[in-house]
Amino acid sequence: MTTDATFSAAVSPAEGATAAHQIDLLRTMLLIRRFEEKAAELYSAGKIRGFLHLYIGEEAVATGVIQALTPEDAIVATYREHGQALARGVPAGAIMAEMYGRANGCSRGRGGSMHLFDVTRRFYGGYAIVGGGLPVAVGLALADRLRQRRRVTVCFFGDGAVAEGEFHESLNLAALWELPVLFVCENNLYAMGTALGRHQSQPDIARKAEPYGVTSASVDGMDVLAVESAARQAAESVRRESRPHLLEARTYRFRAHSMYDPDLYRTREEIERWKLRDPLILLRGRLESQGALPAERLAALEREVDTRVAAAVAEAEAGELEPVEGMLDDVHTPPAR
Amino acid sequence: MTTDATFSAAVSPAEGATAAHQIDLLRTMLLIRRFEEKAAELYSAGKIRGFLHLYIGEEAVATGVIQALTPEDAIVATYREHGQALARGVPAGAIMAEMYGRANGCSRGRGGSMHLFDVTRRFYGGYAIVGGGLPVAVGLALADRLRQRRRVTVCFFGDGAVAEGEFHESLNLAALWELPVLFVCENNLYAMGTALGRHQSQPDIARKAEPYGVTSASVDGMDVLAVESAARQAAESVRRESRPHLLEARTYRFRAHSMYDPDLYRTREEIERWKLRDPLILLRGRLESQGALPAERLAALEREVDTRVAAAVAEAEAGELEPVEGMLDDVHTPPAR
Amino acid sequence: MKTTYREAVRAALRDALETDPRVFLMGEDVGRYGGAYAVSHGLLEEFGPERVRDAPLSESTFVGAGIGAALGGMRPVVEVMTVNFSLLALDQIVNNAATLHHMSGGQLSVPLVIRMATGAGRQLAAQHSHSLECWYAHIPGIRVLAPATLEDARGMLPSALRLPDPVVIFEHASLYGMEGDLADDAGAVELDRAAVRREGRDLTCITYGGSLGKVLAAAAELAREDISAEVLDLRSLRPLDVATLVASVRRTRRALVVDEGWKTGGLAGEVSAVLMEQAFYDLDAPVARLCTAELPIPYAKQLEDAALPRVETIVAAARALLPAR
Amino acid sequence: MKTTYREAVRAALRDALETDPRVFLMGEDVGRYGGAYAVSHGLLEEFGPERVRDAPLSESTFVGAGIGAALGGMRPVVEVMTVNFSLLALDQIVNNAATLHHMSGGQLSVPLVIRMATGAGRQLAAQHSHSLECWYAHIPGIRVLAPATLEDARGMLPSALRLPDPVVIFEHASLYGMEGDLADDAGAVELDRAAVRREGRDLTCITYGGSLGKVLAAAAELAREDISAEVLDLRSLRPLDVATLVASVRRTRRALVVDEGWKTGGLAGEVSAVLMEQAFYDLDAPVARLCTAELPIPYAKQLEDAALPRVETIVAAARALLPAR
Ligand SMILES: Cc1ncc(C[n+]2csc(CCOP(=O)(O)OP(=O)(O)O)c2C)c(N)n1
Ligand SMILES: Cc1ncc(C[n+]2csc(CCOP(=O)(O)OP(=O)(O)O)c2C)c(N)n1
Ligand SMILES: [Mg+2]
Ligand SMILES: [Mg+2]
Repeated sequence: MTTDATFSAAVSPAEGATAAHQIDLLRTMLLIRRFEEKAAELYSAGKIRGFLHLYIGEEAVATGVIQALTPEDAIVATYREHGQALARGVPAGAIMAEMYGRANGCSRGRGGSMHLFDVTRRFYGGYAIVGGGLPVAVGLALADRLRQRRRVTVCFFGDGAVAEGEFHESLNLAALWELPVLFVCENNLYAMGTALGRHQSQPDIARKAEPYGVTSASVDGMDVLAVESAARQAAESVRRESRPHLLEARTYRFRAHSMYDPDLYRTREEIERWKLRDPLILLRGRLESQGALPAERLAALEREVDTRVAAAVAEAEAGELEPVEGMLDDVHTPPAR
Repeated sequence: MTTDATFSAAVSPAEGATAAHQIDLLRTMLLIRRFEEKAAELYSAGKIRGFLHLYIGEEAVATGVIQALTPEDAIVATYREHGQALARGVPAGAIMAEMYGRANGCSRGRGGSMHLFDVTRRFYGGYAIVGGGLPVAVGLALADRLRQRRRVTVCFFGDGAVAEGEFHESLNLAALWELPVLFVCENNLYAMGTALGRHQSQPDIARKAEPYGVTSASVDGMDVLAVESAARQAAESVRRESRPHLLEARTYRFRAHSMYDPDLYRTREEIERWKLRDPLILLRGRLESQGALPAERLAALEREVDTRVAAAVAEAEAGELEPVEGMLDDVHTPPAR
Repeated sequence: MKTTYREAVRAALRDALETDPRVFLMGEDVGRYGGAYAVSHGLLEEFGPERVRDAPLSESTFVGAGIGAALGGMRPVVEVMTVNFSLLALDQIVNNAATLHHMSGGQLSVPLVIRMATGAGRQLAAQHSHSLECWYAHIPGIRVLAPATLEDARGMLPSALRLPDPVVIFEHASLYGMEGDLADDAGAVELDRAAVRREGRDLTCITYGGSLGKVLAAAAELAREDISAEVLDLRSLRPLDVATLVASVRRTRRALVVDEGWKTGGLAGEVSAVLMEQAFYDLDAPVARLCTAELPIPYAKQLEDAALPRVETIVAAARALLPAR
Repeated sequence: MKTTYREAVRAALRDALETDPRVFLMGEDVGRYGGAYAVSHGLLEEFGPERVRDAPLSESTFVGAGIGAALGGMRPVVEVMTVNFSLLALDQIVNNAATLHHMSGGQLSVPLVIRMATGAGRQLAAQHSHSLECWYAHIPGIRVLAPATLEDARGMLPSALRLPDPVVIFEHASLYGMEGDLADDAGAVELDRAAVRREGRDLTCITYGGSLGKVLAAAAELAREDISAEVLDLRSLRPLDVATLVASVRRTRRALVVDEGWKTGGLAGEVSAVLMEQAFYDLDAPVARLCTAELPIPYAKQLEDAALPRVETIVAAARALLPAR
């Protein structure tokens, strides 16, 4: 499998997305980028612990896909889910506080970086067993089918998850039962240190949908407008036909797999080549060429995002610790409820 | 999915199989048929217990496929494996004794009908967890690859097993690592009471190989000559290229899933329609039309087979019971070995 | 009315489907086939394919789909045909069903009921004869039930469906044919307490599920020798009703735990350890365990019989617990 | 020589690859990445991709392939990255690896070694912090080992590779960085006996794996209070070396079992039950268990710390076992 960074987007970019909309997308991607840069810093400072998987380089995927969702739609993600959470509107402060393990975290400090939840936004969380989220997404869609709700459940997972049996079982079940699941494979070409070509006998992921009679498409995951339009088409058909769809977004992670990863399995050159297609740079370039992003506008955007990240950190720092006495409270649902 | 009993064999029947060879095939299929008819009788008589899954109607699959194997090749089968065991040459007496739970059984009474083993014939057994045999077959082939032995491992499984994650994982791994596994799907159109179309979103099983870059073919599983020639071609390429292949044999079970099954999920008509394509009748018809099977020859064959089945029963009846004291001996391999 | 364990479970399923639109059944062959043990026979015809769903052979995914459907507001009843196949679904049960309420800081709940047949004794050999209740009983976040009577077969399911969290119900395959009388208005039962199935003075025999019948038969035999055995049915395997266990043993001062699971690391050991902690000074003899011999269950009848607890071996173990007389 | 637990395991792997052509490694990221815990770092470069095989994320299948390769005459060493992911491979381990020798009437043997990291304590939250050694210890047909020292990290693997049957080795993730001295000629160790890691008179503290260090630290602290604690390292979790346990407790007459697993249905209960059966009349106090609190392991440090056994809680539990003075 070549890791050449140029793709022909299988789905053409959204025609004439307004400058305002493109700036919204840039704001979201910038927020994810700065939020995670800060998180990495805080991890080194020992404020954040456990596993931390950064999404840097892949921001266009979550940002573009989630454009296609309504508040009624549901999201199931992985342990690499800060981007999905932020793009869905989970407050940055609640996410940062969660990574601090504080009571004001979005999972009350129980979950940490890998297990962000926000039920009010139908953000059904980060799943840290690879492939483990797919059946849950199928079930959420089954509930919608049984209740005749025209909702879409989006399920994010990586290329590595495609090797798990649950990928196969979930595509078959979703297709067999005509369930509205949008499966989004974030193909960043590596499962930890294992390159796509060393874990898939046939590396074209979009083709994996064929034997189930599931439609699929591939999209340039570095081009947020391409991702958005592919996701809109996909979500539209999933909602209309109550059938699953597999969308492969070809992307790349600029950082190591996790903070523990020495990143010895790929070359600097490969990483640098991909950074030329940094989704933020691509979108910024497009806006600038349209004359839609004057320097001061961009600077303002940067300031705005920095302020939000700083506020998120402040919120996390100010958060209380959950009392040890209440430790056993959340094992079972209180009868009250 | 239509259960229409006519197929165009994807692979054409072996040209000019000699009459002698065809009679050998008929002998094997007849042995399987009579052996199982007797087993069913003995089950009702309480001589055989536990689960008993009959292969009646599917004899052409095991009989044809195993023609393609050398004594060095390996076989992994399911709980419906009397046919494979007999076709491989496991003594009928040892199989019947196993079903009686006797010490002279091929698994010394530990396994019963679902767990026949004969290591001298590289018959690696019946696996009763659906899909559970596939990874084992992949591993046997991996050992052959690592030892540079040009052997084939044949793995039999049903259409229902195709829904299990291990089917997906095993095809990917065998293809990725270039392992000589011949995957044989015995598509009898039902997984217990669940018709193919109600467990597969897309019922063409041969197509399931595509996303792994694995070659595949479908064959009329009621035509033993077609199965043999398809299996010979498949085994040949697996051996030559050290790559897996998926062969779908379209067949049908004439009996219930197991002796417990009231068989309420399919119509008499459907069963009768399939019985018109009984693999024994088809082959007998072909031989007779060639004038190669005079009535007395057939009668002699029937007598020969009946004698072998009777001898098998006698052997089982004469078998000792394993002493209860030795019960714990076979939990671990004795250090001696 | 006269009924069977199988019909009692079916009545509970039908009742749940009738009274709660959020309830649906899902599992291999629960529909057309009528259930591997005929438990759901007729329910597809009565409630249709949307609410009685035949699943492909994909244990991990249809159990996980049950979790997702529960998150989505439904009350799924998932049948995993047998505990033997549930090994393929353990990741979903242990890592998702049992953890989501906690990991989400209390935002999510998973009101999922998983039923499965368990146990040995029918010459099904090593892969089809597991009793892994103890594994499930080890996991915080799920409840584990083992109905051993018609009342519990009928009543534990509706009670489980009222709980907001995952419940795993183990039905011993040898019980489905058990006949008996059941009150016409039988319904939900309480789930927290172990039940004294027979009162006694000389020792307490603690068991559950498929072994209860054997233990009661043994108690009857012991009575003929003037040994008065109390028989306790755990009913709930997680949490254990320790108070009832301890109260009984405090009276009888002797205990025998009978469990079809393997001894090492099994549920009988847990019961023994709990009595060690809470009734040590009341014991006149060490708590004894009678479990299945530690080997893969063999097919041959005499070998399987020898491996499993039997009435005779229970009687012998009980006698051995008592002072020689 | 000075070394670490990680390097000791690596040395054992390298040695096995060098001395036995039938040995090969297989698992996720054991090659290019160098192992999730860097255990197999450098081995791909040294032995090549045929013998150090990076597997796709397909736990059930690469573990099953290990079983098949063992049947085919190889000596596979399969790394399942962590016990958390091994749930996906349990069917292959329990229904195939553990049963094939028996089910085949002794014809087949499965000389397979499966290594996996286990344990909590690094703020990895509920799905990445399991300690399910007790589940494996429940299964007849497999051996279960827990190296807690450099000698055992170096020696248990070669010894396991000499066995003709499946062996599961649990390496507590917190031990990989442990430093110490190891004899240059360190190699295979015997596997059957528990080890007395510290001698004592007043009570026996029984533990294994990642908890050994905490228990030794607690014993040192207890010594300052003139409490003499013997520390026993189980080493083999299946089978248990009951004789050594009983001999120690007969002397000290008191026992505390420390286990990072959850208490209910865990290994500590098994140890307590065995002592109940074989040392009841020698006990001056009930055997106590100190285990992990019964909840999915939380991420927040103070919550995780509170959930796990700690030196202070071990010391307190030991004190509570002794007569007030
Ligand atoms: C079942 C399982 N096996 C192994 C792991 C360890 N692990 C965590 S992430 C990962 C790689 C996953 O790769 P991919 O699915 O491509 O997602 P990415 O990290 O690239 O976003 C692995 C092997 C796990 N969490 N779950
Ligand atoms: C993992 C698993 N789930 C369920 C079962 C129960 N079961 C035994 S055979 C069978 C149907 C299998 O159908 P198929 O693979 O088509 O094989 P066939 O019986 O038709 O030959 C089922 C569901 C099992 N043995 N293993
Ligand atoms: Mg990836
Ligand atoms: Mg079938």
